[in-house]
Amino acid sequence: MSSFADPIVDGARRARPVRPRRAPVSRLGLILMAPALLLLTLFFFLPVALTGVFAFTDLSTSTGIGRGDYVVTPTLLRQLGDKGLSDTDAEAVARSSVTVDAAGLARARAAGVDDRFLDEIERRFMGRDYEAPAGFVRDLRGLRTAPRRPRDLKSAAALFETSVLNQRFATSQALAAQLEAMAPEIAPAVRARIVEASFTGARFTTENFRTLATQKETARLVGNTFLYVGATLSLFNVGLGLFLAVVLFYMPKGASSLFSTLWLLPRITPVVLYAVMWKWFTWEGGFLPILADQVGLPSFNYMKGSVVTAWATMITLNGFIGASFGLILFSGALRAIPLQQLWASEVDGASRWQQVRRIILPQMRWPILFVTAYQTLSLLSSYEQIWLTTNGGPGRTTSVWALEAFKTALSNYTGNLEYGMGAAMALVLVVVGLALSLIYLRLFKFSELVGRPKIEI
Amino acid sequence: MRLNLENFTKCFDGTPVIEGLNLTVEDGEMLALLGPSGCGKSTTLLSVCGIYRADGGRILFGGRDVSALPSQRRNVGVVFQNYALYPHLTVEENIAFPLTVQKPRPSAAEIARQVREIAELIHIDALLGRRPAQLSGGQQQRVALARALVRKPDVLLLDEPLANLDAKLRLEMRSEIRRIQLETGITAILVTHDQVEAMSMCDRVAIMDKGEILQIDSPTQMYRSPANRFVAGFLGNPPITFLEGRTGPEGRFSMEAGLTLPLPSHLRGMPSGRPIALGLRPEHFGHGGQGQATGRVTFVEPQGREMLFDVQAAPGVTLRSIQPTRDDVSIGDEVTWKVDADRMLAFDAEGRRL
Amino acid sequence: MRLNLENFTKCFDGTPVIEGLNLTVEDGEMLALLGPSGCGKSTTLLSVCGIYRADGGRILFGGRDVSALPSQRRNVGVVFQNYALYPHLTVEENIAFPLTVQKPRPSAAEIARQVREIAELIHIDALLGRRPAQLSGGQQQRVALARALVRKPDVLLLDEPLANLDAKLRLEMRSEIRRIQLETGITAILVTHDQVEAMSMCDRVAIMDKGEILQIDSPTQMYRSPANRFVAGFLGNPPITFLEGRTGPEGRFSMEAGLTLPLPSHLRGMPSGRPIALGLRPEHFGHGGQGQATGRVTFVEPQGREMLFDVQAAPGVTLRSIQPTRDDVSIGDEVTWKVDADRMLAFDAEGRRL
Amino acid sequence: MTRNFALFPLMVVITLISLPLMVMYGFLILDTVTDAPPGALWPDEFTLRHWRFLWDMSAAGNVWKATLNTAVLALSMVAVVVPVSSLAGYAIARLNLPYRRFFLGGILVMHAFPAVTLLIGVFFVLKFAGLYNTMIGVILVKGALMLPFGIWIMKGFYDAVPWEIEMAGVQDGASRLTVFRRLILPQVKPGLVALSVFAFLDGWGEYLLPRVLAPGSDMTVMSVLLNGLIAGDDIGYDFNLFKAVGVFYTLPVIALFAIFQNRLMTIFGGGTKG
Amino acid sequence: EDYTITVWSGGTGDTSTYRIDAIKLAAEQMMRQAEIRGDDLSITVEGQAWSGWDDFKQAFTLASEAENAPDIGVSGHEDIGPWSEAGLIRPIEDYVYFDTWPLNTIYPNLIETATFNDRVWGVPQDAEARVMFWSIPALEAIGWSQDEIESLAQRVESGDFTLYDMLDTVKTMQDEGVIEPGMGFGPRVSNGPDYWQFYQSFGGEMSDPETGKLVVDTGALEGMYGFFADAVEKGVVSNTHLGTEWDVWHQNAAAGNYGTWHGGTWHKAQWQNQFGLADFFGDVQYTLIPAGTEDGRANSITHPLVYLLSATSTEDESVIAAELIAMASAPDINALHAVKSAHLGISKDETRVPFYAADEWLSAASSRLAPHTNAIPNNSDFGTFWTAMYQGLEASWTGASTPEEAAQTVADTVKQSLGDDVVLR
Ligand SMILES: Nc1ncnc2c1ncn2[C@@H]1O[C@H](COP(=O)(O)OP(=O)(O)OP(=O)(O)O)[C@@H](O)[C@H]1O
Ligand SMILES: Nc1ncnc2c1ncn2[C@@H]1O[C@H](COP(=O)(O)OP(=O)(O)OP(=O)(O)O)[C@@H](O)[C@H]1O
Ligand SMILES: [Mg+2]
Ligand SMILES: [Mg+2]
Repeated sequence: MSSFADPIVDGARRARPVRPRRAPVSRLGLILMAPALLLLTLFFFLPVALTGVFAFTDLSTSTGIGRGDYVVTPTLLRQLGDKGLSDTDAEAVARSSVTVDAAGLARARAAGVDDRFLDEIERRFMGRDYEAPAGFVRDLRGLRTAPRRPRDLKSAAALFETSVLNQRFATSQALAAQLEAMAPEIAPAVRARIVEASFTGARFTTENFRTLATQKETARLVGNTFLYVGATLSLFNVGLGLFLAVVLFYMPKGASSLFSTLWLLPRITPVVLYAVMWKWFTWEGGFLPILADQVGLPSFNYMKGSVVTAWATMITLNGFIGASFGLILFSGALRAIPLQQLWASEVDGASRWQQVRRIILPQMRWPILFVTAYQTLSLLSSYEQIWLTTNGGPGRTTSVWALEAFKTALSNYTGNLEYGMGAAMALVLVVVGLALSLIYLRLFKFSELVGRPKIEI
Repeated sequence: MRLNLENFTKCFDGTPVIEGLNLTVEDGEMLALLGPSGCGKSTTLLSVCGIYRADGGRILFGGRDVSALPSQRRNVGVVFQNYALYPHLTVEENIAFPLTVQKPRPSAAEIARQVREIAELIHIDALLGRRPAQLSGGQQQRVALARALVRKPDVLLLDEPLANLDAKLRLEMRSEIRRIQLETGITAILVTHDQVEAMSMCDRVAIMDKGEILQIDSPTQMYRSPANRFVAGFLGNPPITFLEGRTGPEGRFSMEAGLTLPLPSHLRGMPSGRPIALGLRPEHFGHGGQGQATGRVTFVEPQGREMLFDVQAAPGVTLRSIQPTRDDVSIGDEVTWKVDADRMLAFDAEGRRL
Repeated sequence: MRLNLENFTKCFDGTPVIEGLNLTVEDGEMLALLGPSGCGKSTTLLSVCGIYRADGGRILFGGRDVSALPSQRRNVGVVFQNYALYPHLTVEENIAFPLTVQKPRPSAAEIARQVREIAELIHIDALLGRRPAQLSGGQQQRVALARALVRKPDVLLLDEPLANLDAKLRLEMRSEIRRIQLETGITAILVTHDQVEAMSMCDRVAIMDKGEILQIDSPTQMYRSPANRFVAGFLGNPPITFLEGRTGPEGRFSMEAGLTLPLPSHLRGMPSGRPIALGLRPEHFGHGGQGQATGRVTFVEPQGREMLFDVQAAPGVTLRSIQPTRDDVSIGDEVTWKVDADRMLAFDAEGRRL
Repeated sequence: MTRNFALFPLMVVITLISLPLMVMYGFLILDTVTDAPPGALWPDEFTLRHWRFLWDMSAAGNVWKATLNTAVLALSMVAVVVPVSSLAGYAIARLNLPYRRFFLGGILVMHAFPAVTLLIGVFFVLKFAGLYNTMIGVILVKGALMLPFGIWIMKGFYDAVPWEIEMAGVQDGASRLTVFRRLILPQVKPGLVALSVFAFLDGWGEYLLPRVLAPGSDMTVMSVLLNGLIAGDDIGYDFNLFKAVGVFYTLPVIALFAIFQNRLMTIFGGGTKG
Repeated sequence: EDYTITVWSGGTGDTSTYRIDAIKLAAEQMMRQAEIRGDDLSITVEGQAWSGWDDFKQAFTLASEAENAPDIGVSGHEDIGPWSEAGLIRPIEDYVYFDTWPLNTIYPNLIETATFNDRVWGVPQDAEARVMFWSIPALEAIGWSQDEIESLAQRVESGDFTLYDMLDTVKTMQDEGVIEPGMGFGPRVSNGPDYWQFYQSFGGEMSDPETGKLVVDTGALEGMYGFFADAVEKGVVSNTHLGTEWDVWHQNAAAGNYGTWHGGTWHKAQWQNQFGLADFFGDVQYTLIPAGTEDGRANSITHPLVYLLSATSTEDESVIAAELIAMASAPDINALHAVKSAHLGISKDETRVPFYAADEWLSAASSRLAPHTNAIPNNSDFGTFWTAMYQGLEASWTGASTPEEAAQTVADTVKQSLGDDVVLR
């Protein structure tokens, strides 16, 4: 609050034009904002940022999230072999030996292995070399003092073993050091390549976007998404919403509130229940197929049984939720039209249709634009209902971008969760969403919404 | 066209707001419906144009019963208080609207001709391309009027058409509306609660209270001889001052607080001791007359051209006087001013004029 | 306490709304800030009370610079146009609020005493238990006043306190507010755009336009001798009529349309051919004087006690006259009425009074 | 409305359009207490069998536990969203914040942008906070995702409080905090109530987040339990049982909605007037 | 000592509860042993079953990433590849001896499925065969003799009777009105290892036995996609069949509405227990999945689930968990699962458990089908291939692309993401 402590002592002597003083920052405001900022940062901004980062990685189930070790596996050696690792080097890397020596015993003692057991090992096997660890373990199991639990015995045995194969190292240096100790003959450059390739974690890449840009599936998904958003929006969120709002507008209060309650139900019904109500309505043995059967129309699972009915079902069931949004908004806008205007038009001789078309609808442009804008975003990025109903089926004919992103990243049959790819797809949505939002902010004269605080001190 | 309301009744939610009202507006006449807020003026108007259905009685246009007709078929022009212009249409389209919904729809050229004609009459032909939001209040007002007139309605209804205008514009529009009504010779009802407006614009004024019409008369007549105390109190600004007292001996009137005044001459013969109320308008105090009153000035209000004085003539009795601006009287002075007793209005205990 | 604004400047979004304004309100004085909508009245007020920060200049309370103090520490009472009562608190709690947030907080008994005291002064002691929503407009008005006064502010600011009241109540509250201001002897600024209100309630009136103060004077003085054309046009109802023309020979004034009138006597010596505007108030036409004008009556407006006449004295030149109600003149009559030339106001081309 | 137009055709049209909803919700209730023969539209038998899940935990799992979890989630949503939004909403509506425009724009954008697509990022944060597979994690995430909506709604309500009240408060010598606490908060009670109801409804119906972020059986909420009744490769589905559980699950919501319908309408209207 | 061991199990419906319950039984036994030994040991087993796979795999993966995972996971063996690479699981061979009872009795080829990078990561929990089922009444109705029906299994096995012969057969059924149109062939309704069988039927190989690299056999893919496209073309299955509800499929299968259909050995238990199939052997013939062409072979895929140890447990918990797994793999305990869910046993000894041996279906399947089964490879990249394969199947099935295009897309996709680690044929 000290920023305005320098009072302009004599305004008369100041040069014009006046430079307005900035209103001081409200410390209270920052304090009040703090909890919201904290939560939003943690669970909104940070995830957005992370999505942005992940999108440029090959993060997946097998890389794990946010970590990575250095492991040389037989598979890796084979792969490196394909890329020119010489057989001798590969063998050197794969080499593993067990030596019972003083150093090994010291290591074991330090690791807390039972002394009597070690004594017995020393007595029986001192100085012996084993080709493979399995033989050593077999020998150890023969000892009288061997631990009862396999784990204890095997970890004791491992202390006498030198090997890099299948060992997880936390850092590249640790692996490199071990490799050098074990197979000093390998050229440093080759070693470096091995270490580099042995990393199990995610790597940065732009591959995700290249894939998205080139695969044919993308076009189909984008098409589906357009169809879904466009049809739902125009037919239901705007079309039906507007229709309902206008019809209810002309109805007596009681009936109007009854129907608006009915149309609000889809919005407040938990999504799981709502999805199943539609299943009940459209599946074999459900209401519509039975009805169709009784009147002799084709009767099958409309939700999944044919592409056309699946689309129709999916759009309708989403649309019924969206319609309530339009209904509420449009109803509000309708109520904002002065009643006298309607009276005037009636007195002027307009029929209802003329009233609706020529007086009401032209004045609904703004709310229609708003609903369209707002719901485009919601529809673009929501997938819960689709997931729980058609789940993109039959086949993947009704899948949309957001659902596919979710499935790619987090939910699929093979458990092959491609976080990186999913994030890339999500990022596309984020960018599209942001771009649209910015356009809308322009469109809706955002600056008028922002009105400066009127208390300046 | 002559307009009759016969025994007209209107209820909201079962309670009658207007009951058995009778009203006739002569052909070509402009009648003001004047009354306090909530007295039922708008209700009457909206029933005439068919927005509300009458719950009883009949509404006749030139003798034809229109009570059962929907608005669309009554051929009434209405100017609403907030104009109710269609904001998305240009002025031209606004005015044309009633024509375009007619069946059969007139040709575009015909519509354009009629719109232009009325626009010229109302002096808005220069504005036809604009939208309502680009017009000033007075211009919007005119557009509303044009829209109401364009299809040559049988009856023109104006519901507080000037309420939203600022004082200066109000003054202008008053004469403008009257001019147009006179020129078109249309039967009109003007609803207002502004007495100046009612008196200045109309042939006759109907004063309404609580759903009843108390008096219908020409403005001057109404001001000079109100039928009852309500009307007297309603008209006049600054308002009339009522003095409650009794007739005394010798044609005098006396109040409990001690003030006595001569009665108006036509009442001098009244028996003494009868409770009456005298109404004294501020312009009849301090300008001459047979009576006089003395008191201390408690408040002086310069209003530019004139000044308002409150004179306490007796404990609790304040007489108000309006006079051309003068500098010789100030708060606390004691004054003795004439009272024009003959022009005082007298009412009996029930508020009836004596 | 004396209030000074020195070179006060206020900008919104970088553009100055008020620039270098100087104003002094004497101790115990009530000053009206009068001006058209948007001229900066509220802005000035809100800067005085510390809601807005001055962008230049100083604000002094009794000589002490308060420009940098936040509202909470300025000790100003404000009555807002819509009263801004706290709807969830009772009248008593509303009035007590300023006391309960004082530090140190007075005892409950002390608060109750002070609230009662102010409530009695303002005649609302019977309402203390109610909520704002249960009060009439006038009562809410009083509560707002009580709340503003309860902590004995140095300065009382009233921002259009009467704008939301109906005509009758407005009349009452005018004298009421003035009474209280006089009784408490508090320095006050009243913001209004209603000239009658300004003139009737205040010791002095400051007329403001576009962020500038044009004239400060007593109401009567201001009406009689406005400093410029804006002030002359702003005060007076019905408004003054301006006639644009030039000085002619022999101390006369003539318009292109043909009308000529004698100049006011103190201007008779002016060289001829100079463009000037004459302001003729309706009460100076038709009441006597040296000049006279002839024309046809185009409009008659009975207003009860008085009548307004529009007289077309030349093509496009309409003179307005207000006279006590008379029946002998009607539309279309030709009349010749006196013009009180000496009381006409004359302005030069820049609008300055001559 | 005036009586210049006929009502009857409208009634017919709207009833026809609403028919699917009427059927679905009608049968939703009806089917919980009846049985219908296969292939028939109309039930022929009254039964309370479908409600056995209330005491028979083998029918649909532990519904009481799930109800409790759901209630915890829903109430926590209220506890997180309402206070945080009302504080932030006030700051954003009324106080001088640096980058206030930026905040407002951000809130508006986020409000319009359901963030479920950011689930991977969210998971990552939870993983680091050690909150994966905990109810608290779900609550915080869900709460944060709802904040833009809440703040926007509350801002709308604050905007409706006349500035003059605030000015009067300051003028009366109160600090901004006092003004907020004693003068402004009481004015936005309807907003608080509406937002509370809304947060509750939202938490009550949530499916995705608990499903993904707290899969442990201790945290099973009703929506997940309900979906479990019908998902999966090899469970015979029993629509009637499902609907009974569904009705049991949804009834509180519908009741709440019925009570607060008008206020919710204002929230919708107010919250979206941007 | 108090231990709480959590077990999460995927794909686990009502008949397969012993995936978890076996651990509970083992825990009980271990506590008794401890009691006798005089140790103070108390183990609580908390189990959670997922009926689907996507939820389970998501939960297990994310929980492991968040170090919040259960001690034991029961999942398909193919998850060993990615999960071990990511370090989500520990090799169980560090905790148990595979050369002592009961683990030493487990079929070596099953152990092989639990092996990756030369280490044994899990203990197989069950085995199975995936089967082509045939409606005996329908075959009879189109005039097949008892003999023909009985010899079908041999003819399929020898490659004599191919998938296209099957299509012709069911087409005949439909044409003769024995089976409703579109119901002749009832394939699995969702993704699953089953579809790899058809890849194999057309000569496809999932991975190269020599190098362990994945093999994308475009020709086999084309053949397989073409087969389903032809089936749709012939009208014996609808183009929207994928995504049908499982329930509907089960009902149709159990009611004999399909001419042929394919599923798993365990489905028999469901049809009998939940869908009212009374006379399985009287109504249903079963064979390997027929070969598609001469290049291909009749085959069946086994998809053993394995008990896995989470890497996020403490060392002590893992020791206990591993011992529990070993104990739960004892023939008599495992047989409970096998018989109840109609999965195949994991060891020779198990088939000798009288309870198991008495089950006609299990012994028949064990002898007729099990020897011909192979498993999908453990390869951390296999999921990529699988996902692409299924998407291609969806695309060609629904007619979104031709079989050729679809196969090419798969090859491109896999090649693009795996590069040198895959062999194109
Ligand atoms: N739609 C309505 N429902 C119920 N009561 C109504 C309705 N419209 C008007 N009223 C009541 O009828 C009475 C007359 O109302 P009306 O609007 O005609 O008054 P008014 O004279 O036009 O008043 P104002 O000068 O305020 O416009 C009032 O008491 C009002 O409360
Ligand atoms: N918060 C603001 N931001 C920008 N401009 C403003 C703001 N408040 C007022 N103004 C502008 O400053 C000028 C003076 O406004 P102010 O409210 O002081 O006028 P006023 O004289 O009180 O008018 P009124 O009689 O209509 O209340 C106007 O032009 C107005 O548009
Ligand atoms: Mg009215
Ligand atoms: Mg103002």
